[in-house]
Amino acid sequence: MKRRAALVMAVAMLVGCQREQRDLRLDPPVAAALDQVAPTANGIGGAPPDVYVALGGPYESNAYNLGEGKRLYTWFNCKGCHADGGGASGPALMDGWWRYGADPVSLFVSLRDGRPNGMPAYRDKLTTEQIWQLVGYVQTIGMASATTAAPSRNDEMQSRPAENRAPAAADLPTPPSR
Amino acid sequence: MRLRHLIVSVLLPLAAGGCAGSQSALDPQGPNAASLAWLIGAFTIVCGIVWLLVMIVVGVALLRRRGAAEPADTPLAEDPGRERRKGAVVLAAVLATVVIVTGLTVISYLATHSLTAASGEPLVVRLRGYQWWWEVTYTSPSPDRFVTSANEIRVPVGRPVRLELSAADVIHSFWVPSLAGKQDLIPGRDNQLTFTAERPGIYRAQCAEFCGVQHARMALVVVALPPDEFAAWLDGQLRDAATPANEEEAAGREVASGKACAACHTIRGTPAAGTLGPDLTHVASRQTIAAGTLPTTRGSLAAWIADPQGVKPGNKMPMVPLSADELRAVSAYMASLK
Amino acid sequence: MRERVCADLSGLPLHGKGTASPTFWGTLVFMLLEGSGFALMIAVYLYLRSLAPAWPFGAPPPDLWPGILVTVLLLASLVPNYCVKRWAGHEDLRKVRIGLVIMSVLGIAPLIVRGFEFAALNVSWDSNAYGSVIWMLLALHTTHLITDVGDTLVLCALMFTRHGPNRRRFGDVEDNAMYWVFVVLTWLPIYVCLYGPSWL
Amino acid sequence: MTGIPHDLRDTEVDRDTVERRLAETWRTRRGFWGAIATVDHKIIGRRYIVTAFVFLLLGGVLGLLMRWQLATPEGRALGPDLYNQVFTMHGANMMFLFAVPVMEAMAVYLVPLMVGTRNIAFPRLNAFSYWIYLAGGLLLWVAFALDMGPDIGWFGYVPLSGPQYAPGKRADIWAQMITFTEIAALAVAVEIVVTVFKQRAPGMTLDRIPLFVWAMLVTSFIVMLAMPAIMVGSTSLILDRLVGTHFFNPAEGGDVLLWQHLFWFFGHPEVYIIFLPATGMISSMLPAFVRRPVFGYLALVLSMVTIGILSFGLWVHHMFTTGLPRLGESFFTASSMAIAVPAGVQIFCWIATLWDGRPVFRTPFLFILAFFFTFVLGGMTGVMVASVPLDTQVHDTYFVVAHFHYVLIGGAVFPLLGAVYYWYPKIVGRMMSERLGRWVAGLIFVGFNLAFFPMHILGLQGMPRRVYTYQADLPWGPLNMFVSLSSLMLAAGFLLFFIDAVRSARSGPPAGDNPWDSPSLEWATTSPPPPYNFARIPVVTGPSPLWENRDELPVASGLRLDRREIVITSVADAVPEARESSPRDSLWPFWAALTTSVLLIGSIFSPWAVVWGSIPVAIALIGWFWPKGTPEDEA
Repeated sequence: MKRRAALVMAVAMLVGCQREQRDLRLDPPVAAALDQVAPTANGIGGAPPDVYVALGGPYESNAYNLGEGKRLYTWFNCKGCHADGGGASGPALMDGWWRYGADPVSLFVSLRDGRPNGMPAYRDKLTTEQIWQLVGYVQTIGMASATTAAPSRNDEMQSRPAENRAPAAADLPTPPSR
Repeated sequence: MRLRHLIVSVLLPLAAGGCAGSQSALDPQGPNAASLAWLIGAFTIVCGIVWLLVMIVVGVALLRRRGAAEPADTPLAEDPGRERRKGAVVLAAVLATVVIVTGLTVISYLATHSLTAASGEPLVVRLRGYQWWWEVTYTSPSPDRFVTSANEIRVPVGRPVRLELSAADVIHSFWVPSLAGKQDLIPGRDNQLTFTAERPGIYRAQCAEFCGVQHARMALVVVALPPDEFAAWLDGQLRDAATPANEEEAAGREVASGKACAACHTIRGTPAAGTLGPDLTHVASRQTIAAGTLPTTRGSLAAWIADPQGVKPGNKMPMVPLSADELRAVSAYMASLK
Repeated sequence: MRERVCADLSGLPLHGKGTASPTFWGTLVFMLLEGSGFALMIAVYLYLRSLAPAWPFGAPPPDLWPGILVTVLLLASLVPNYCVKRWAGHEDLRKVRIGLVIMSVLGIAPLIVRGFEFAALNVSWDSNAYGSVIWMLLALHTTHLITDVGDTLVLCALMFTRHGPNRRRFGDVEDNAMYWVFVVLTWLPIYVCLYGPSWL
Repeated sequence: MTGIPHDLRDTEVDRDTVERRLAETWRTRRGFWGAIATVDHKIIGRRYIVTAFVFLLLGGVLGLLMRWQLATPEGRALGPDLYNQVFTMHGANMMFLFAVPVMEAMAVYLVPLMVGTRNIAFPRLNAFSYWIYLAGGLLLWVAFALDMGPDIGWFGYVPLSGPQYAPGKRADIWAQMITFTEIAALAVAVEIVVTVFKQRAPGMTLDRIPLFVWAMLVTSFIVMLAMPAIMVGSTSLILDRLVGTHFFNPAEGGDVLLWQHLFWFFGHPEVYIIFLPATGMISSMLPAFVRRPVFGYLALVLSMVTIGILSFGLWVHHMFTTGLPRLGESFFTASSMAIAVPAGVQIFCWIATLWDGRPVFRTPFLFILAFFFTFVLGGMTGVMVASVPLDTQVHDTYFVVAHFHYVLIGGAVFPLLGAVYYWYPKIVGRMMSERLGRWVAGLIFVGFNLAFFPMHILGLQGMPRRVYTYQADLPWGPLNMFVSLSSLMLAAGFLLFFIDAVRSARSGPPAGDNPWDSPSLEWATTSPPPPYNFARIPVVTGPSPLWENRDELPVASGLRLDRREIVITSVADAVPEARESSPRDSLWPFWAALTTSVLLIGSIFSPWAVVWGSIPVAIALIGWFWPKGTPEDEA
């Protein structure tokens, strides 16, 4: 009984810590290792770096990293082309139906190296850690259901349903009421 | 105002200034802060006297009946006449409280009035709070003479300065104790603060409203200059960034405009035109970097660029991987941006 | 300590009625604290309204019919509610049973209309602050409506069991009726907030 | 059911039988489930008090951690993220999990005894309240252990606590912990009001109510009028974060300052929710140690009521730097100053009590004297921060930190510690050590003043609050080191207090019924009191019943022994009206609290938790209120 309680507690600790911990300073060697993705030949999908797996995919489930990703999405004007995920001159992100797939490595490569037809490379504008944070956030935009770690609405004029109302695509033309 | 001088001279020893500039309500360097210091002194003296009186009465009450009393001693009977007389004394004490409290309210109200009454055409400076730095914009009747800087406000001595306060993200509070009381910067609301510096000097200011993980390292300095010096300085700020004087600095400019730096920072006269972080056009002319965290030297610039998250964990400046040469060059260049 | 018996309380009733019942006071005190919750929520509403350039903003005004229907149903329910309270005071089991059945129906009916009322607000809670505050006002009142209807239903069921004929139950019915009046009365200021004229 | 003949009266049998039968009827069953099911206000009150003191201990450790970090400039003991969690936890824990609950806990234990009844009104609600409080405390501390501790300050200002700037669930945990503690506090407030209104012993007219009970009555009303404000606030915040409402989003018509209004409309009365019970404790303890009734009973009652009313008119003085209209601010200066008057009335009345008294220098009295010294000083700095212009210099600095610790520790914790020394023998049956007590009082008093007085100066020297570090070139280093070292002395005092409290429970000298020869009713029964409190309900003939009847206590008889019976009296004159029953032990409050906790915690993660979670809550509540056919159900 006691051991089982301890086990539950330990699992809760791991989950809680991973979801909420804030690693404010990423060690430079780790950051460098995070850059070592191995995309497939066609640039869609691929193997994440070993260190990414070893860290437990912190950019997909950690609330702080997702929040930072959302900030970068605004700061680096992803809105300019993708709008709030609804799509404009760039493709929509909210529908989760993406040209190069939803795989994190694929997204990382898209952001870092750019893609044909207008997606610029952010290699020299963002650090590896920031690109990963954006990858994590962009994935939540296209999700079928919100994760509990996903960021919520911003303090600004609302042009899209909040992230925690996923699947957001279905709600895109906001109905007047429920 | 002899009393004022007395109070100030009593309080002054408590207000030792640091080398970053004084940051103390007890070391007033402008009329606002001076009348506040006077008010603090007056309240302290009145309240101190009241407190002392109460303590003396408690002490006397305890001593006058000091004896080896025991819990089991029979309760004392009350003498109605005596209780009535005590009632009168208590009533008098209450009335005295009312009088004192009213008096303090009145002087506080008068002080408020004297603070809001400023004379002369003010210099209008816009101060915008970000997590965790300050953007400073000097306004002018002609829009092409607006100057944007960061983490340092320069003001002319003797002229009132009106700060127009706004916040970009969360609530901050601007507080330069040697010159004025604090005023909050609130998203969605516009606030103002007017103050005057009486003497040239460097006055440290700090964010006083908890604003997140680096609230502690969100400071700035107010530098008061003689009016002509201020005008000359402002003209200097209008100019574009200094051109590199040697090869190393030129290489540094390449790094600053080619690497991630340019995505967030503006260096006027170079391709770097980001608006997310502080304007760096004249960064080396400022006293401190990273919102009052480090003094501006080439060494500290290098340390900051190399490891911003080690110096100020959680701030929004990422650790951009640079080679040793790049770091040396870019810090040399930054140090040249006077 | 030695004791000296100076009063004999054996003649007192086993349960006090009205102000002699702690439950009555408990209900009253709950009404006070919930009332202060309502008052604060209305204060929030008025505060946000005072800041807004136009009201309602960013949305068409709500449709009126569901709100009017709810109000009429609630006000109408006050009559049988008063009767139930009286009958409970007289400890008339048969009439109280009938009354509680009527009150259950009259409690559920406005709840159903309330569902349409949310739709008739013409704004979503996450559209803007106006939407948020009127949804919250309506939801706050609906919560009270649901709890009191739940209470009425349970009491109604209880009156048909062996526990029904008991002075304590009749007291509960009276307190429940009193609380229903509170639920109806708190609706009126909220109604004015939601649907009142724009000059308000 | 219990083998007691039906309708047996205490007039029909001898005293021993009365006590045996009553003990049988009122006792709490042994074992785990018996302990869970109990509704005895003494057992629950004891639990409440112990739990609150555990939170005090934990909060104190957090305080020491902060002092460790701040002892030197550029300290490296805690990082900024952890420091922010620690100071938020310290504030939230001390306010919501210690200060308010401990006062209510003392009332849960003492009020029924002081008004001469056998249990608190709505005892099952009381049990529910404790479980909810415990769940709220566990929520906060477990979250902290999981690195999910709130880091937004105990005041949780938006937008920093809002959806954009507080990622994750840290802020939600803070907001929901408030919901827990407010439910618990509101429940106790309801119980206290009804207990005081309807369950006072026959003859305890309004002018004979012990002053602690008066204080708790006024406090309960403040709780009921102020706490809904924070419930509205925290609910709005959770909705903003969870379902994207816009209460605090200025871009969509919300307002950032709305939060501050709501928070301080609760937050300022909160100070009096903590302070008024403490003044009640002083007024109730003082007679025993000066050997005369307290001076100015009516003035004391009226000043408490006045404080209660005025406390709702000063919330804006926490917002003097937000740029509100000057005229309004001046009004709030005046009202904040005005509250000094009723507070002064209380001080003067106590001094007038001392003046003719014969002081007995025992530990509780030492704490009362420490209270005078520190609280009056804290009141003086309170007058200072009430002034708008002055506040613009000291607001959010260490001056304010010093001020409110003077008011809360000096004004509430010192009386509370005195009260623990004073009522401990009643609760436990044994005395605490007088020798250790003097050390405790001395260490805490001196340690406190050494630790907190310099903070006034630090604040005036420009040190802001809530900073995790400061630079070496600022002149704050030496004083901060002094403060940190002094805090060790304060901590030593508290450690000694806890040692004394634990040790005395086993080995303290037996206390007897009335060790201090106090005048109020709780001392008329044994120490610790039996489950039924009073074998026969006392009849009150004056404001100091045990002094007016030093040999024989007048009592009333005629109550039944086979059911839990209490006397209901009229509100003003305490004329007996009914022999009401008091509920039996029940597990349902525990299940209701458990299901409510699941609902509230679930609603941090999904709004659907409210819908699905309300079903088990409803089942538990129906189980709670469904009659069980016990003698208590007779009418």
